[in-house]
Amino acid sequence: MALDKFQIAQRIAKELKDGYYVNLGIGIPTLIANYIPEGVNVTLQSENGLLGMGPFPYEEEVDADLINAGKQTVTTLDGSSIFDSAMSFAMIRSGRIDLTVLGAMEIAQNGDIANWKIPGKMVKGMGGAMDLVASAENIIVAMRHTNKHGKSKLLKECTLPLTGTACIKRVVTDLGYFEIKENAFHLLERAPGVNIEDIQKATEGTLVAEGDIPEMQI
Amino acid sequence: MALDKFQIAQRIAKELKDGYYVNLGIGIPTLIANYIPEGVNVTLQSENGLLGMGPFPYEEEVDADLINAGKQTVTTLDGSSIFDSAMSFAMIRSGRIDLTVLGAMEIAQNGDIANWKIPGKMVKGMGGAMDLVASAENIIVAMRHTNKHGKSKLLKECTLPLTGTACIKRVVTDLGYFEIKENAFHLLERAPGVNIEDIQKATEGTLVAEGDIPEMQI
Amino acid sequence: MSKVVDNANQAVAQIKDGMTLMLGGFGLCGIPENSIQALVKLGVKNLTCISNNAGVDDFGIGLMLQTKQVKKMISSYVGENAEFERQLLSGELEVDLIPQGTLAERIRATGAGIPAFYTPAGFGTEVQQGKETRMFNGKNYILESAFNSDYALVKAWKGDTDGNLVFKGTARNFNPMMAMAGKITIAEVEELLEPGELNPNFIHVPGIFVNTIFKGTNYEKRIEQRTVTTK
Amino acid sequence: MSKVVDNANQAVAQIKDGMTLMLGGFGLCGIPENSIQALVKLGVKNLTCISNNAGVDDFGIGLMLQTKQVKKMISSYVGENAEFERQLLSGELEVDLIPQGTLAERIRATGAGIPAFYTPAGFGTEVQQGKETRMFNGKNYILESAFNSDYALVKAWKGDTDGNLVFKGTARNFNPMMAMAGKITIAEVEELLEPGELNPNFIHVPGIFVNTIFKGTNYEKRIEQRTVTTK
Repeated sequence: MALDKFQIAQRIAKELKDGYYVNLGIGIPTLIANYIPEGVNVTLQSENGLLGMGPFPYEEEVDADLINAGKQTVTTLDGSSIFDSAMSFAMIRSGRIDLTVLGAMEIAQNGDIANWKIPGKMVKGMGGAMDLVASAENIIVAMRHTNKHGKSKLLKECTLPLTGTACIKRVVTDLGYFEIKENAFHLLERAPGVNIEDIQKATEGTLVAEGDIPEMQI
Repeated sequence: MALDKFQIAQRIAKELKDGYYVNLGIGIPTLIANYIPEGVNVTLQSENGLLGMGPFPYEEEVDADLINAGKQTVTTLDGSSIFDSAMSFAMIRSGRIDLTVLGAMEIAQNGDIANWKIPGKMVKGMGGAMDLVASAENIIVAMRHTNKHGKSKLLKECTLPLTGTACIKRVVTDLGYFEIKENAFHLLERAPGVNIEDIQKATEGTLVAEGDIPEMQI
Repeated sequence: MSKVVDNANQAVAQIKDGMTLMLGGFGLCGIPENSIQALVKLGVKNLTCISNNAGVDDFGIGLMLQTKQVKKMISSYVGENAEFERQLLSGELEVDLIPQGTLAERIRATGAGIPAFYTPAGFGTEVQQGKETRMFNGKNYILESAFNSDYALVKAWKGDTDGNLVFKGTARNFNPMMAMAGKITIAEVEELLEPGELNPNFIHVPGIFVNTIFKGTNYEKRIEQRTVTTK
Repeated sequence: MSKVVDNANQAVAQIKDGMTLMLGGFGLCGIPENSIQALVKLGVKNLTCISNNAGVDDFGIGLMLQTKQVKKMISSYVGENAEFERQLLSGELEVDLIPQGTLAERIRATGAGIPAFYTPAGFGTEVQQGKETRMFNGKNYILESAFNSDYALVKAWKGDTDGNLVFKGTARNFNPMMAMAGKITIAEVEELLEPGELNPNFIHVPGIFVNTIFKGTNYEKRIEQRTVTTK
């Protein structure tokens, strides 16, 4: 059975390692914060200028001067630091973020990503996405395998305007966990009960599924 | 009579205007702080990271963590701010310093300055001088008119390695106050009792002395 | 030579039609509420506004969009504003979308006297179009340049009469770099103090960058996404 | 995943011959005294040291010059050191002199992921030699690049076990940018605190930049020019 968004977040959460500094994008990536493995301490960065982002505040703690990059009210934690936007992207560009997780509209088998603009629709802007994908060494894309019209989002080439080129190395969708290398999507794990044929059918790009592909453990 | 170094400082101090942010170099420029005109508030910047530099501390106030660019112990004042070296030169390069005063070994009539290196001698480094002269709009050079061998320091062309090019517009020496424009030293004021012939003799570069040249008021 | 004025109307009085303004804030957090209201009252037109976002329909820069004072927005994300969308689609409004980190660094460069720098963001995308690129250590970068801005309008938490500024929480965001970047910088603060009341070790923006300062009033501090934890 | 080690010897133990180190401080103010002593003890050789100054004969980086551990200094001013002069004139030591603002900005660029930028300092001088130049808005600039540094050794006033740092007075100087710029950053602090003891609004270096932190001991804080006002 295909994963729901919570399960996608759960699977990605298992990639978190103790001591990681992590930037989680809006949408499914945000959910990952709820599944941080026990004994693993991670520090969340919010690119509007907060390192060590805490949970949403209790009603009486709400502070309009303390929000995350999704404009949600948040809290600080012991050890948090606050800084300006130039400093925030300094740490992003200089590779200090150990793991970046973001959503996407399309991923190409060479690692290209498109997630900011659909021609003909109102363009809201790229926010910090272009800086993140151009700078991070370790990016996981969290997304549905197909769009709402049933078309594959894992493509030979992106059709939408790009956010970044050859930068994505891992993708977790509702159908599986993929590594991008040698111009192909290499299937590492299947969603529980999903078989390779189903995944092949939903993947427009080149799929490589060598040997026994284990089922995901969530 | 030629000015002494205190009088050079005194004359330059008269160029200070209320509200100015000022960077004073080591040597004669430092003395200017002692002659700030009454009713004129200026803020001194020290390029190691202090805006609003106060006087030397009393013995019991001495703090090794609070020095100026000359490595002298100093104090802060009400309204002082402390910052890192990148911020310090950000304010210098972006033209926030209203007046920069520094010493020189040679000045050329096109505004070139040499003040950091003598070939064959131990080179100590340029410190912040190259940043200052390349960035400041309003620079006054404070120096002796001739060197210890009696040779003019106001030249057609500098002979020493340059600190900056075409950046100096005003020079105050022990003999007079000069504006540099149209590839010449224009005499604005004579030191008290010094006549134009004396200044002409001591100036290798092109000297322009038009009309009545007043004596300096100190 | 006091930097202090009584209110926002005095502070913005010299801003003219056609000028380029930087406005601090991320979303509605840390925006110069008083200065924006004064700009609406002043009625200056054809402004180019550099700000990470464009406000919402009835708050922040959205107020200046309603009155059609903005000719061009330079932002990284402009999603929360129906009037913005209408003007954009009708061609009344120009928009220049810039990656957020590039926007921050270009503003910082402006205030630091750095005319241009290389950054990786946007390489191989349409952001790169018309720009020089170059490889350093095997990685591709785009040459990006400083802005020319006439005024910067920033909002701080505390400030002193010498112009020193301190920010609170993530209301800091773009404000410090913008304060450095304005040819003229106007700062509005919640608390206006005397020199010496702020610790010199913990000043976010040294007063040298601030030309005009005033105590703002009636801060609304609207929240876009009020998310809470229930006990 | 603790960043805390017991002392300077543990902190610098992985530094190898031939590495490039950044060392904070301006003159003898804000230098990483403990780390320098540990480097002398460790005896690593052929180091390239990026530091605004080179210490004095018997303190600061001067100690590493005495033991001939330094192959090359990258500094803006090196005037206070006779052993330095001897090694330089004898050809034992290489020196790269860089304008102070350019040095600060190149270090900042390193920590900000900016590979190169334009600055006006040194145009038309020998600093320009071998470098690209370019005119922006009628003014000439030089293209300067980021550094490659292996370790940054910085000294802060207070720090917490998450690596957040706070500086005091002008002992800040080059330390914050160097902390950002090291591939590995080692911070020594006078007071080592628990997370939460520093106000998040007033942290000079966020902990993400600091890999290793320890409480330094026996700070001498030597003064180069003790200037006082007599009552």
